[in-house]
Amino acid sequence: MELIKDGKRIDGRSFDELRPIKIEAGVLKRADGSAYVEWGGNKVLAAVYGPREAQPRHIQNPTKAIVSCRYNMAAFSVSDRKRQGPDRRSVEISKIVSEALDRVIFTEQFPRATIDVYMEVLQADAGTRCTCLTAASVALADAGIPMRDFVSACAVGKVDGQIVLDLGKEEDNLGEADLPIAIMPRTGEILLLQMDGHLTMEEFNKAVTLGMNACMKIYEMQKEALMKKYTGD
Amino acid sequence: MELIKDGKRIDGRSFDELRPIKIEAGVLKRADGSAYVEWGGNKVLAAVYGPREAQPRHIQNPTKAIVSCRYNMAAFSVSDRKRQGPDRRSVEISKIVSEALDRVIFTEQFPRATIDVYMEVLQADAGTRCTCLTAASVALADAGIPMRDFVSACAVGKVDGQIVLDLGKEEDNLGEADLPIAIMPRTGEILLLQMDGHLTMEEFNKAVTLGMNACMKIYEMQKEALMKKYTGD
Amino acid sequence: MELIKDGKRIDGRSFDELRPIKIEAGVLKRADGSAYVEWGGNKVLAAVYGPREAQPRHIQNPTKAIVSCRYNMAAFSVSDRKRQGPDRRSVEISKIVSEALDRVIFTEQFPRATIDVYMEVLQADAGTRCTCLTAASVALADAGIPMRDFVSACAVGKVDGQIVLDLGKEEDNLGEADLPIAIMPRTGEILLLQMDGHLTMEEFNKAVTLGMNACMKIYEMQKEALMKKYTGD
Amino acid sequence: MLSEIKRDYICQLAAKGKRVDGRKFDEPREIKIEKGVAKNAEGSALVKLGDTSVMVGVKMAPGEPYPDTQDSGVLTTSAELTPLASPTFESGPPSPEAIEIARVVDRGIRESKTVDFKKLCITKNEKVWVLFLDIHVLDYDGNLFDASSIGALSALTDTVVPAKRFEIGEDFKLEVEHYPVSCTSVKIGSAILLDPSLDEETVADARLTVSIDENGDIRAMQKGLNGSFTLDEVKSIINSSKIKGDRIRELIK
Amino acid sequence: MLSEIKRDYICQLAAKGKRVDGRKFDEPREIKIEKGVAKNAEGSALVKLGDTSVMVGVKMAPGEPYPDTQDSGVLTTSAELTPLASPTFESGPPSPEAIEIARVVDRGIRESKTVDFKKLCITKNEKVWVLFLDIHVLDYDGNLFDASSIGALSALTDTVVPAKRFEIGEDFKLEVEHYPVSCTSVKIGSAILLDPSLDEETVADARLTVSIDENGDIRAMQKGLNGSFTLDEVKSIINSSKIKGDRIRELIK
Amino acid sequence: MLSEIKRDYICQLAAKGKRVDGRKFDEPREIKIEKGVAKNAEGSALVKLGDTSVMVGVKMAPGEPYPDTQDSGVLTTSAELTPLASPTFESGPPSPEAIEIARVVDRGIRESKTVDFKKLCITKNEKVWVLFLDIHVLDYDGNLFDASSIGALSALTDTVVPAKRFEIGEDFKLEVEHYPVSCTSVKIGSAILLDPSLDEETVADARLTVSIDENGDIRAMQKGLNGSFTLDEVKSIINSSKIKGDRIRELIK
Repeated sequence: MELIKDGKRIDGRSFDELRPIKIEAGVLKRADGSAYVEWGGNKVLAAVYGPREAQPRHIQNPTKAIVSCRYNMAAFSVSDRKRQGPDRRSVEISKIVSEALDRVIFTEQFPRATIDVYMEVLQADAGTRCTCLTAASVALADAGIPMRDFVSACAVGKVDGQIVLDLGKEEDNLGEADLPIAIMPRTGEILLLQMDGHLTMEEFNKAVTLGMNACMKIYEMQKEALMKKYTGD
Repeated sequence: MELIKDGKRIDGRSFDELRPIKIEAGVLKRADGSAYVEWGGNKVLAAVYGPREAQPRHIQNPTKAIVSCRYNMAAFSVSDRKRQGPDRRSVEISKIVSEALDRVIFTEQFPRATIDVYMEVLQADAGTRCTCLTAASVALADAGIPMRDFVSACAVGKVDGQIVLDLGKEEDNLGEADLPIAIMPRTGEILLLQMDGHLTMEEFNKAVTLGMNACMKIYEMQKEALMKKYTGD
Repeated sequence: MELIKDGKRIDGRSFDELRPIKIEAGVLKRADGSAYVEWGGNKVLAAVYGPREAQPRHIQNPTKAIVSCRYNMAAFSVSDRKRQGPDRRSVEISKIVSEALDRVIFTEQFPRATIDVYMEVLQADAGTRCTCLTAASVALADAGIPMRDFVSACAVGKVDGQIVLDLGKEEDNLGEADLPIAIMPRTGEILLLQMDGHLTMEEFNKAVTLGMNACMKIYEMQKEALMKKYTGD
Repeated sequence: MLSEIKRDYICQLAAKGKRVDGRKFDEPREIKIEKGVAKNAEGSALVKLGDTSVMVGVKMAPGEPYPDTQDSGVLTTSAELTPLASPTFESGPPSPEAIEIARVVDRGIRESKTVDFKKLCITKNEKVWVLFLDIHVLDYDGNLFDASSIGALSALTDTVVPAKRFEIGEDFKLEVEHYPVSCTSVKIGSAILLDPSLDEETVADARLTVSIDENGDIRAMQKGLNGSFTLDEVKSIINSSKIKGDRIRELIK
Repeated sequence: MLSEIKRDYICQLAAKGKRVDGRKFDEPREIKIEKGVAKNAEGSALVKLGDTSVMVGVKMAPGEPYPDTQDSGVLTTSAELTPLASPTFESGPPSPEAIEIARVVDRGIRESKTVDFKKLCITKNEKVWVLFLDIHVLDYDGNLFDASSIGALSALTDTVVPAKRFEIGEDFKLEVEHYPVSCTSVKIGSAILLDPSLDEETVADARLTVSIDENGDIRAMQKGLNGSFTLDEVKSIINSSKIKGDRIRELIK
Repeated sequence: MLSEIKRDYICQLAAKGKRVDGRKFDEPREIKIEKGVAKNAEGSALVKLGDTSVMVGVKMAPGEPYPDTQDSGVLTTSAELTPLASPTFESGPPSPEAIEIARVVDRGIRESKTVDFKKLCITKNEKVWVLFLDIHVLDYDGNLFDASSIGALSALTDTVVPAKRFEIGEDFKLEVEHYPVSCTSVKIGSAILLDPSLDEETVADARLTVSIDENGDIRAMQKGLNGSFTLDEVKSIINSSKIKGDRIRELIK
């Protein structure tokens, strides 16, 4: 399949164009904070509970809160039904997302506590981990968790030899490289970075710059969503 | 298959006739209380342990005892061998049986305790949940657990358009409705009620009356079994 | 298949001959004690951790240490790949090995503690349980655990009607009986004894004597391995 | 303690014929149903019952029939009480609560012949459609039985059988033959409250779910919790379930 | 503490050649065997060894052979220490104790050729009978190894292969070719006690199970617990197992 | 506390350009690779990275292809952090750490086309070779990512496809087409240390694993731990990974 034709991608986007994104804060009643994100064909819900006492006690950290994330896909979120319960992919994503979010939370303010972040993928296209991180960050802010910065995420990839932003599903399946990245937008520090496939040094440099710039755009949308909730606009 | 012929059911019973029932109290050495019930082709053993300290501690209720029931089928109790461990059906039955028995026990007399009721189906015909409840109630009395009433149970169903008591196996498989019911015989209050299939309002009224009357007969047999044990008759 | 020909076994050994054995003590950095044993085609690693506080607390024995053994086969240790996690065979071997080792350790010196013995089969031929016991015993000594004696183990079997020492793989698969045995070499007391197959009384007497004598040879090799480590020879 | 105080307050209100949120005893909360919300599913629905929110998705694939029903499709129902939905829900294997909900919904569809599973046979004795119904609880403010059951029925009405994807003919709409609607009531003291909120559910003595079809016939019942009902209470609950169910049915269709 | 006092008492009695329940050292408890107790099983037996009660059922179904024995039926043995049977047994996955019992019984049947599994081949390389042997412990008063093993052998002698149900010919009786009988002894101090009761088992140092066939040959052995035996003790246990096993064999046949 | 003191000590040394064990910042520990150590495996390797010791085995068997890659062999990678290897490793299902290592190694092989899985197709749409790669950690002194990844690549170069055993032709050597070498660095304060020891890993802020092939191209990256990197730090790590990887590649081949 030809993924790039006449300088356009298979869904008509240009190389550095994001898919349509919609972010909403505070969408659930019971959770302490929540967010809903639609990103291309992804639909993701994130909820935050805490800080609350970590249970059982022996997992408590006396100097800081534990940030515990759970990435989960609904059975019907993908074309071939996913069986209930965490598979190995979900376990890995939960782990690296926990590590990324831990960095931006003032965990030292809540010793012995846990801050639980639950992310449910209701409809999956390519890029669910970046969508989830983006939603989780908004949900944390909505929950009033003290944070030193946001987390904004986006993937870059290589398709038909070309570095392109925010891979769609066919691009993800058939492309030559995938590089999800998450940053703290105020400082530009990198919180999450993975890469699979094949990139020359030059391509990597181009990709990472493209991705980091996109993260800044995501950051603006995240702020806007929170603003909208609190101003009721 | 024709389930009713010449006003008689497939096993020769009339519409409001129970299958043969045998109840024995105090049949196990190690258990605090026990009972064995044969009901048609069902063979069921119930054992009670407790009140004993609930473990682990965090499950203890400081105001009352927990009533914890476990319904289990032996692998060889059914025609197609059942795999070891609780399936979803067993989990559901354990839950609703726990709820029914909880109501009749003076749980407030035993804070922080657990009263464990184990029910093993050794041979299964239709109606194992009612057989188990009946056995459990006798085992609780045999264990000397203070109770405000008994639990007596029986199923009613619809077969070939006719409301009939205490479904047999073919009737259960091919019938149009199944309605297990358990009551407190002294007050007539309903502790367990489930229904699957298709009943008109009128049929429901007829069925529920038939079932509650049968529960009263079961109650007499339960009392007799206990009497027999304690008088050694 | 003919397993014995011209008074020799399929691998050329005589009836009372052990396979080549190599024992090395203190081979791992992190473990408190360790040993590596090659025995015919078996390659086994044993590690000891402890005495350390038993966790969770409710498993602690206030009068003595728990000896907890885990026998595990690497997925690639056998011809048909073994799935990860303990199968029923591993659970049984772990249990009987724990019981055998418990006897020789002065467990009463370490109340509330656990002494953990981990045995990994990296390459399996027949006789892994005896190889593991032999390795575990050396690892315990290497960890400085106070012991009242060693544990030395060896299997005997019946092949083509003949009692032979230390079964090889084909002999184990096609033989008529297998009898693993472990003793305390200083007193000759029997710590582990299993038998499958078919032995007359006379054959049993012959087999058990052959096995116990072999255990004494293993004991010499175990002592030598420890000596070699501590003298640096 | 808190639950005792809450219970007293709800009982006192009930004695005056009132509920915490101002509803009448037999008045359900507002119901919103949105279909087709999960495009990778064969059918889906998002149901809101007040602040309770449940998403249900249907996935279908060819598979083997059960040995005892060789000419019928297979229904497999699961419920996941995701930890998003409540501080008391935990990750891990399905709780008894989740299993009970899944099984009650499953029987409600299966035994009441909502779908004619014989029409989901592909090759007798060999290949049939397996219909996976997954209930995903997103926000828990009481009465999951009704939210799940309404969600399941709505998702079924939205379902297109993906025959083309599996190269067994043209896609076709799943036919829903009956519309049994589940209505749940709880008993608190002597009051019977329809569609309980979380607060009401927490302090309730007994629960009864009744499923009534478009002809006014009973298709399923499930009693829950540690309390008891009198026969008269059961009959009265059945009656109000019938009346309220008729209105909800219109929303689903 | 209690176990120390119990141990002292049992040891003092043993020093006088006595046991708590008045039995001789080499005297088993009364054995009752009832066959055919579970009619949905292909074969079954309820065994009582004093107050220990174990039910064993055999189920059979066609299945695939193991890759290395393409012409033989398959044996699958499980033991469930149901929580009915003892305050110390818990629900959940099989404990190491349950697994050891199942495996010892399984080997006792398999390795001693109790049943000729070649006769359970249906179509070589393709289809064979799978024999599921399920041991269900109902009341635990010591010596589960013997109760389970005797129950298993009894259930096998009761088994009719359900060929008709699976449309592969006429039903036929399972042929039992050998009758190895398992006898368990424990060592307490210097005393060796046959068929230990729960009290004796609890304070025992070492356990030895020996299975002897109708020709007086050894078919299986399993040593257990943290203590040790001398070679002479082992030989003496084998001898008394042979003598007592002969009597038990008559009850099973 | 201990970890704070350890961290301070390591940071102070780093400020002077030094490491606890005397290595330079970009100097890996001694690497020893021994192939063919597990004769029941199709290929195997024991890798020592200083005192870290990892054994990797390859098993192969015919199996079914994935539905979306009908003409390709299947790779299945597992890692077991055996409790031998560290006082903090526990028995039981794989930890998130074990899963991450297995998945990073798996992607490193799969996505960088180390092996051409199309050559492991036996019969299109039906039968392909399944390659099981099992990583067995024996002694844990830091940097399992590199030890596992180097072990996996080494075991693959040792692998002979056992076609004869499964009666599908003659055995043949597995062809390894690329040699991507994984190099891991950690950041402690402002220092970047290659091939961290356990002590260094324990106090590190962030970790970055980079896999570079024989052409100097990037084949995989994985960032870990709770800290962050600047873009310059990332680029500098990539550079030193390239240089050190070239030397390690010679050892593997």
